[in-house]
Amino acid sequence: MRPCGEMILHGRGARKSGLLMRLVAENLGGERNGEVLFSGLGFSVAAGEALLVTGLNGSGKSTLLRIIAGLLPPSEGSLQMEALGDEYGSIADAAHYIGHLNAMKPALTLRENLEFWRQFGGAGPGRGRRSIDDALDAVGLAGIDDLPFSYLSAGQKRRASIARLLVVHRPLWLLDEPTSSLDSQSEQRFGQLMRDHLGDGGLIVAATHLPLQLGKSREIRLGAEQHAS
Amino acid sequence: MMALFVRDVRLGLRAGGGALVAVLFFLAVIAIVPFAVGPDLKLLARIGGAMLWIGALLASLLGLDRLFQADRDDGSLDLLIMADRHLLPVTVLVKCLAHWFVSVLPLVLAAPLLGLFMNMEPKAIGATTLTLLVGTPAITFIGAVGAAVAVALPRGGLLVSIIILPLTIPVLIFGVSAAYGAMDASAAFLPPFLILAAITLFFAVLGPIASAAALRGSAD
Amino acid sequence: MNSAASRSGRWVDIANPTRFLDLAGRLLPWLAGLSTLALVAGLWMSFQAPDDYQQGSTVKIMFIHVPFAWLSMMCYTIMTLAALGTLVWRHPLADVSAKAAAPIGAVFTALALITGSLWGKPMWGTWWVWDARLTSVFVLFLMYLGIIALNRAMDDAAKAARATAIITLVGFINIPIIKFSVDWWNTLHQPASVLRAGGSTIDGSMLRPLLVMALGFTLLFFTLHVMAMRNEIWRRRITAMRRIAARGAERGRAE
Amino acid sequence: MMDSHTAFVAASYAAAALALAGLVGWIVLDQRIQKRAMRDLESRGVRRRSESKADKKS
Repeated sequence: MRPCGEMILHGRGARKSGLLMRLVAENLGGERNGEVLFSGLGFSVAAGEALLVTGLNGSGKSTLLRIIAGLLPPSEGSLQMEALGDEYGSIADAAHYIGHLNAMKPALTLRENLEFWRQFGGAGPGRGRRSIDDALDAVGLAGIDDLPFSYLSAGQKRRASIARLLVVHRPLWLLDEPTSSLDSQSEQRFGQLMRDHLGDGGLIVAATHLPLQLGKSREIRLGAEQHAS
Repeated sequence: MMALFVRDVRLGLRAGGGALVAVLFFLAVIAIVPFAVGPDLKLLARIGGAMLWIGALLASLLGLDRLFQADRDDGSLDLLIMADRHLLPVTVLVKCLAHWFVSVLPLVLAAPLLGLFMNMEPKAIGATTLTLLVGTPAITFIGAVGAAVAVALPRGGLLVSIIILPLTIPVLIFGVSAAYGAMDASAAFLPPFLILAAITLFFAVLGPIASAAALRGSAD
Repeated sequence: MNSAASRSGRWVDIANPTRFLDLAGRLLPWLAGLSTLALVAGLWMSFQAPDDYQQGSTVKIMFIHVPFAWLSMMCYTIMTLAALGTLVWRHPLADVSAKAAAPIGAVFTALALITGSLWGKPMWGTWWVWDARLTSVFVLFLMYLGIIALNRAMDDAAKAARATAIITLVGFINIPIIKFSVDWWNTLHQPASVLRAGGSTIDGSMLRPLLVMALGFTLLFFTLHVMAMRNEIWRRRITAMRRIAARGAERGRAE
Repeated sequence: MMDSHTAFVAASYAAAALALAGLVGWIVLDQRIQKRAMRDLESRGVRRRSESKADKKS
């Protein structure tokens, strides 16, 4: 019942493209292997906003992202996406997720990998080549698209993962340590890509222990209550 | 979905060569039989159909444990599960079909040749190959459940085989009895063959649904 | 300095893949031409040859069956020598040679088995029997496929080379078993008739086409082997160049 | 006079021709693929390490 009411409430701030997307977590709790990592977590991220999840190792950053991605059930509380629209079946379906692994097959070429995720993500067959070229260009991998993925360096692999965010549109980006093994130049480029995504009305939830180069962003710190309060 | 099929077929054919290993295992198993039972051609002809079924069954179990594990190891599995626009059981079904196409279909194609080695009659060879063609998908679908359950285990291969083998017994029973039905005038071919087809269709539905449930539960 | 080294024309020179590519480029047209010539001549001669009083026209199958069987063993012997080259002398081309030979050997072995059973059906009344000669050739076929599978399964070329070399060496015991199986065991397969102490037992009208066909197929084997080796060398160079390209892309970006 | 075994002779020659044609075709195709990949890389200016070293020396 509650989410319904809120949706109406926020419906007043709808833009002309429709209602404003908003990810709302209430009293969220997460546990791993029976150990409670966090509980009573509440936050909301609206379109155009970024939420940084920080905290020490093992504080549950990855767990929180996997709960949002629908890969783990929350131990308590609820998670809603307001104004999700008909296009996406669930929060997970409306999200891009970059985990610790790159989700690319070493035996396939960079282009074959991206082409697969693009088609699997529901992009039509037309205009494909162009958009993959654009995505590769945006992450600085243009020209080596026909190399097997296994030939790439760790940083290049990570950038290929970032290119995956661009080949199919998803409003919500869930990024788990996205800048690991990126050099400073790539980090800056990635910062620009994230700002563009936010400018387009996208949402970002990123777990990181490094500062991401985002303009305005909110931050929640997991595992902090023991130290702070 | 076609993209997933194409990707898995491509992966199966490229580096690693799961298809070749399975066929080779099949050949080797059949080559061992005459040494075990003696090179009596009449005896070989009589047990040929059953031996082909056992060989194909064991060979088709070989690569099954990697069905989901390979995707889990590189993180693809998370994204496959997340894509709610495709029903997860359908995704699993497509993966099973791709696996069957690359790793099991070559076994079916090799079966007539091995039938000659077992001194079987042309009619018996044809019947056995047909039952393999219809029956082996069921093994893959059952195997997918085992593969999904054992996906998080580092050495799941043997465990998958142990879990699956008892479940495949019905497939084996009706496959072999249909193959014998074609050879022997006193036994019928069609009834067991139709039951075999029904088993395959049944597991084509149940297998992916059960595996999808197991995969959702396995995420951590 | 290149011309001086190649004039000395020693086998050591061929160790260098680049020189091998040069040599292969010059040699291949000749090899291909000669093998075509010999095969055409052999085919013509085998159609001219009279039918055997016992075997009838099926004796014509022998004109291809015997060369295939002989090549299946020769190819494995070459692979064994290459395996020694890999393990003992660490010859850079040995592994390339073994890897290129395996599929060709597998095809020739399969053809020996196929033509053999096409001969066996009319003559023995069965496609296949599990006697020592047939079984050991079937085992040889399995070994070829196993070696191919093993080599494909490993990403690291150097490690794959060592592993397959060891398996190839171990598998060589099968070759004398094939060769002498017809003498050691009482089998359905007839004993050797071309190469044996005390001269050949077959008539010249049969022997001549057989020898020409054997020569033609042997030349064909070497043509294909050299071509496949060249492909393999190129493939490895391309792999190396692609890795450089991946690194180069990074450097280009930084500038 | 043709005897009943001609079919077997024809089948074995056909099988040999087919298999060998396949083998030759595969090797030639492979050769074409490698040559094209080589040309692509070279046109992109990629060189092998030994070549680029030689360039620096000269």
